[in-house]
Amino acid sequence: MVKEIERAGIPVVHICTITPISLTVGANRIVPAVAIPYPLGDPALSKDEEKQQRRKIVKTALKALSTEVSDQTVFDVE
Amino acid sequence: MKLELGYIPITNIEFAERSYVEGSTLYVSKEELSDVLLQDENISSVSFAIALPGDKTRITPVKDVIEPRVKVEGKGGMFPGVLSKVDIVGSGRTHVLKGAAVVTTGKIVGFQEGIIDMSGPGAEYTPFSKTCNLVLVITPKEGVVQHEHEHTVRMAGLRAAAYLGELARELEPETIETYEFLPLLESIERYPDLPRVGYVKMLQSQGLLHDTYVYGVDAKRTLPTLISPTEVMDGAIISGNCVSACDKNPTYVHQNNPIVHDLFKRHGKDLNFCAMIITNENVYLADKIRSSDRTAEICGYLKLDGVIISEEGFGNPDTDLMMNCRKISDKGIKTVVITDEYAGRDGSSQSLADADPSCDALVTGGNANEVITLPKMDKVIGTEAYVGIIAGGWDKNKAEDGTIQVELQAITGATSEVGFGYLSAR
Amino acid sequence: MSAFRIVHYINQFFGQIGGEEMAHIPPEYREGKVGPGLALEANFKGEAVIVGTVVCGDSYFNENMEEAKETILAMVEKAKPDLFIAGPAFNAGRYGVACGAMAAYVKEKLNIPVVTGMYIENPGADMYKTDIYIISTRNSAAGMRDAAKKMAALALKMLKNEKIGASSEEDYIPQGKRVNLFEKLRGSERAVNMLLQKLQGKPFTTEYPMPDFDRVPPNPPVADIQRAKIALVTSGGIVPKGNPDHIESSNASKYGRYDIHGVMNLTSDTYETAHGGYDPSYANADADRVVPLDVLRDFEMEGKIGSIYEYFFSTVGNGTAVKSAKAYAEDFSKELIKENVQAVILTST
Amino acid sequence: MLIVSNNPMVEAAFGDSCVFIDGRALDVLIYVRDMLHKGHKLLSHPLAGSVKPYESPIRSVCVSKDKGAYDMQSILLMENAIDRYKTLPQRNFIENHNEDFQLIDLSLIQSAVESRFQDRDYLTTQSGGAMYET
Repeated sequence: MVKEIERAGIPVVHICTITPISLTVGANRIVPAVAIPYPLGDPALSKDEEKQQRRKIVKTALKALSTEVSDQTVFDVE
Repeated sequence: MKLELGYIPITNIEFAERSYVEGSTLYVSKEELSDVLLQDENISSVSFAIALPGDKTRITPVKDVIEPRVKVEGKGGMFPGVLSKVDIVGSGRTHVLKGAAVVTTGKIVGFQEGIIDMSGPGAEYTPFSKTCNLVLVITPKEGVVQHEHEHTVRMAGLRAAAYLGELARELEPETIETYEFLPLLESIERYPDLPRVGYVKMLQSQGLLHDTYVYGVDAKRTLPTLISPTEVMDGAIISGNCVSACDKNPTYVHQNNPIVHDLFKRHGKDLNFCAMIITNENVYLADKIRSSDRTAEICGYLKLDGVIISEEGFGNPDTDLMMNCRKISDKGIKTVVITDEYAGRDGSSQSLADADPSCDALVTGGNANEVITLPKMDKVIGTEAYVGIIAGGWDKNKAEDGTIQVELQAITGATSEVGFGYLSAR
Repeated sequence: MSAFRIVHYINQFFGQIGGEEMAHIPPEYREGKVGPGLALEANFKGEAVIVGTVVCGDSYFNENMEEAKETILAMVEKAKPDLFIAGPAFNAGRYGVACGAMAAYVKEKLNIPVVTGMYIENPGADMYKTDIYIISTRNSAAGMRDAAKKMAALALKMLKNEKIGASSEEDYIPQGKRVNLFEKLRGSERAVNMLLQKLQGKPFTTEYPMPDFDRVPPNPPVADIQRAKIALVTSGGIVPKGNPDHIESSNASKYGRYDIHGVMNLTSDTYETAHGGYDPSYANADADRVVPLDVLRDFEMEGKIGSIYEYFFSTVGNGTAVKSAKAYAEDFSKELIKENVQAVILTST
Repeated sequence: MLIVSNNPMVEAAFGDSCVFIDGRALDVLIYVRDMLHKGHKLLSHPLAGSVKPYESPIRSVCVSKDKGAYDMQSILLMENAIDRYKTLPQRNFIENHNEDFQLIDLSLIQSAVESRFQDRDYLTTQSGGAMYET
């Protein structure tokens, strides 16, 4: 899917748990997520902490969308 | 380094009262050879058999295949650091009983190891259906554990090959081939306009039944290094690798490395074969990174233009192969790799466990999962008891009429990753 | 032994009826060989004969595919052939699709061997290469002689139940299955030759192409993210509670498009996952864990982004064919472009 | 270092440093993959040895004890290994050779452990996990 969105001319960031798969499917801007059943969450954390973590990931995704890349790039969440 | 290989062609082996070569027949005294082998305290008994091309004979489970050679001039002796004292080999003259081979067989673990059919459809897949084979069946003493057992069988094969090779010492070779491997600067001076080509040879080095030895040193404890291809012709590299019969390199294949020979054929004409680098394939990931880094550094340091990389074994060495290919390519060096494939029985699975876009020139030894039916043989040397469970065989594979179905990976040398065979796939 | 019976399929042009102006003609059956059938039959050397030829217009076939396939199948079946040949179609797209579709259909329904031929870039090649043997031909009818020779040779092998070699031996388009063969040179020599070609900058052919590394170059970044309209897409299967579109838990046959106008947060009362590939309890408890709408709404209010597109798109990545996923994305991307969406956040599990 | 394994010999040799999985080889790989997602780092290749995935029921993998940054290379290797397990032909294992498979697997993992500790005077495995804690 990610390649087709990119091909349509829209910059796309892929937030996913298995970044190698993302690399294989051809995403250019990749942000690693937390884990398979909850890519943007963590039930081990409190609700507030969990949302803070999600903010960080989405913030990284927005940063990725605003960054010029020439090749496949993984943006690590700070 | 300059090495002359003097070939004495052998087209027949017979048992006799004493061991000698006459014409192209190798006569072997079982008693004399037994005495040599029984020096090893771990051996309870040893028996011998002869398997010649065209015989309706199957040898299984095969551990190693070794070519009888002897060092007649120059430093060192055959299998330095193992049978002979540690000394640099690869110069002078070596005599070869061309066409003869020592094959070792014996159960070490209850699986693995290969098949050599001397005739029939299986014979097309193994290079050792074309050699005159003296087969050693080694029975260890009770209580000899697997590590010692592997060592015992490995040493017995080398001793037998050295013993037979010794018979060629005083013989006049029918043909002599000369291989000269110059110091790098001289080589470049002599062939300033030819592309500098290197060969990166990966050695299996992972543990019991997965090891290779260089001058006697376990390859997993080494960093990549330069070696003269003539040293390898003199037995500097030996195989302790019993797993994955189709794509492991028996000692015979190290001695006769086809990439070395085919590079020498074009040397001085189309290319300048000026470096051979050996590296390992370890289990530990940091080792893989370290070894591939070092290999690429050496290639870059030598300013090579092109490199051929050969793999050994299945699965995780694909990762070493891709790391080597990528890192060497990143130095601006053109690469070609040789591997084999595990694409499933119908050929539709992914062939390799790893991949890299830099790997755009690949030679394959074929799909090792392809199934072949082997006919019943009149004579079996060793035992077929393990055929159902060695790599690529599977349970209930033996039909009423005695035919067996196996994957090609059960056949010794079927999908050689140094390009010793003609098999390929598309 | 009597000769094998073959039925041959060709289009209006090779059937000598006419060019594009006659592409609308429905299928017709003629006894014996027509046009390229002569070249094929010459190569059979009496071992096989073309008993009949179906001629059909390319437009007709492609515009009435289901009907055309049935009609032609009936014609073929009546002739009781041992083998069916279509084309060669060279680089003619609609003809290639017709040859591939018809050959695959005859193989499936009549269970007889089939052969066709086309240029590697003919769209029919990509569509049918895994189902049938397609001889690789040149891109124009100038390659007829060579194509006929190879197609006839492969046809005879199949008729005689001989082993079919690897693609490089028979010259068919690789079927995505690895087939072993014996080469004339040993592997090491092939490697040395390949390296020399590479060193001299000459063409060489790898024996195993690496898996598809097809890449789309990255688009330029969003110039001003604070004003950008951003869309959310997920393959994590998030759907409104009750899964109104009945998106399957795996191998999804559709995607969902859901209105999030005014929705601030995906709660357990309103959203759930349809995905069957992972433990759904965490996503069901809070679907923001898969589609981060809550924080994106916060960012919208804080002025960190412009706005959120009022629909999000959802499908299930689990076991869904690449082709389908591709088609869904192509489909909704049109809408996103039209609605002036400037960036997409795609989430996967 | 932790060794995730379904091999009783590895468990016996490495004691507390071994996370024993009572299951198939594939279960070991999946367990390790989940650990990698939590930030553990893969230390040994998941396809160690030339014994094919469908030949041996035994598998051991070394991972870091500590969790750190998400390591992409680790996960790529693991996903490829799992793919190999799933796509290559399956067959029944022969029970009475289990000990041989266990021995080979132990030897492979020892070679990884020795690499990890090659700067120490470490040659043979001992039970008790203290010295493997890193």
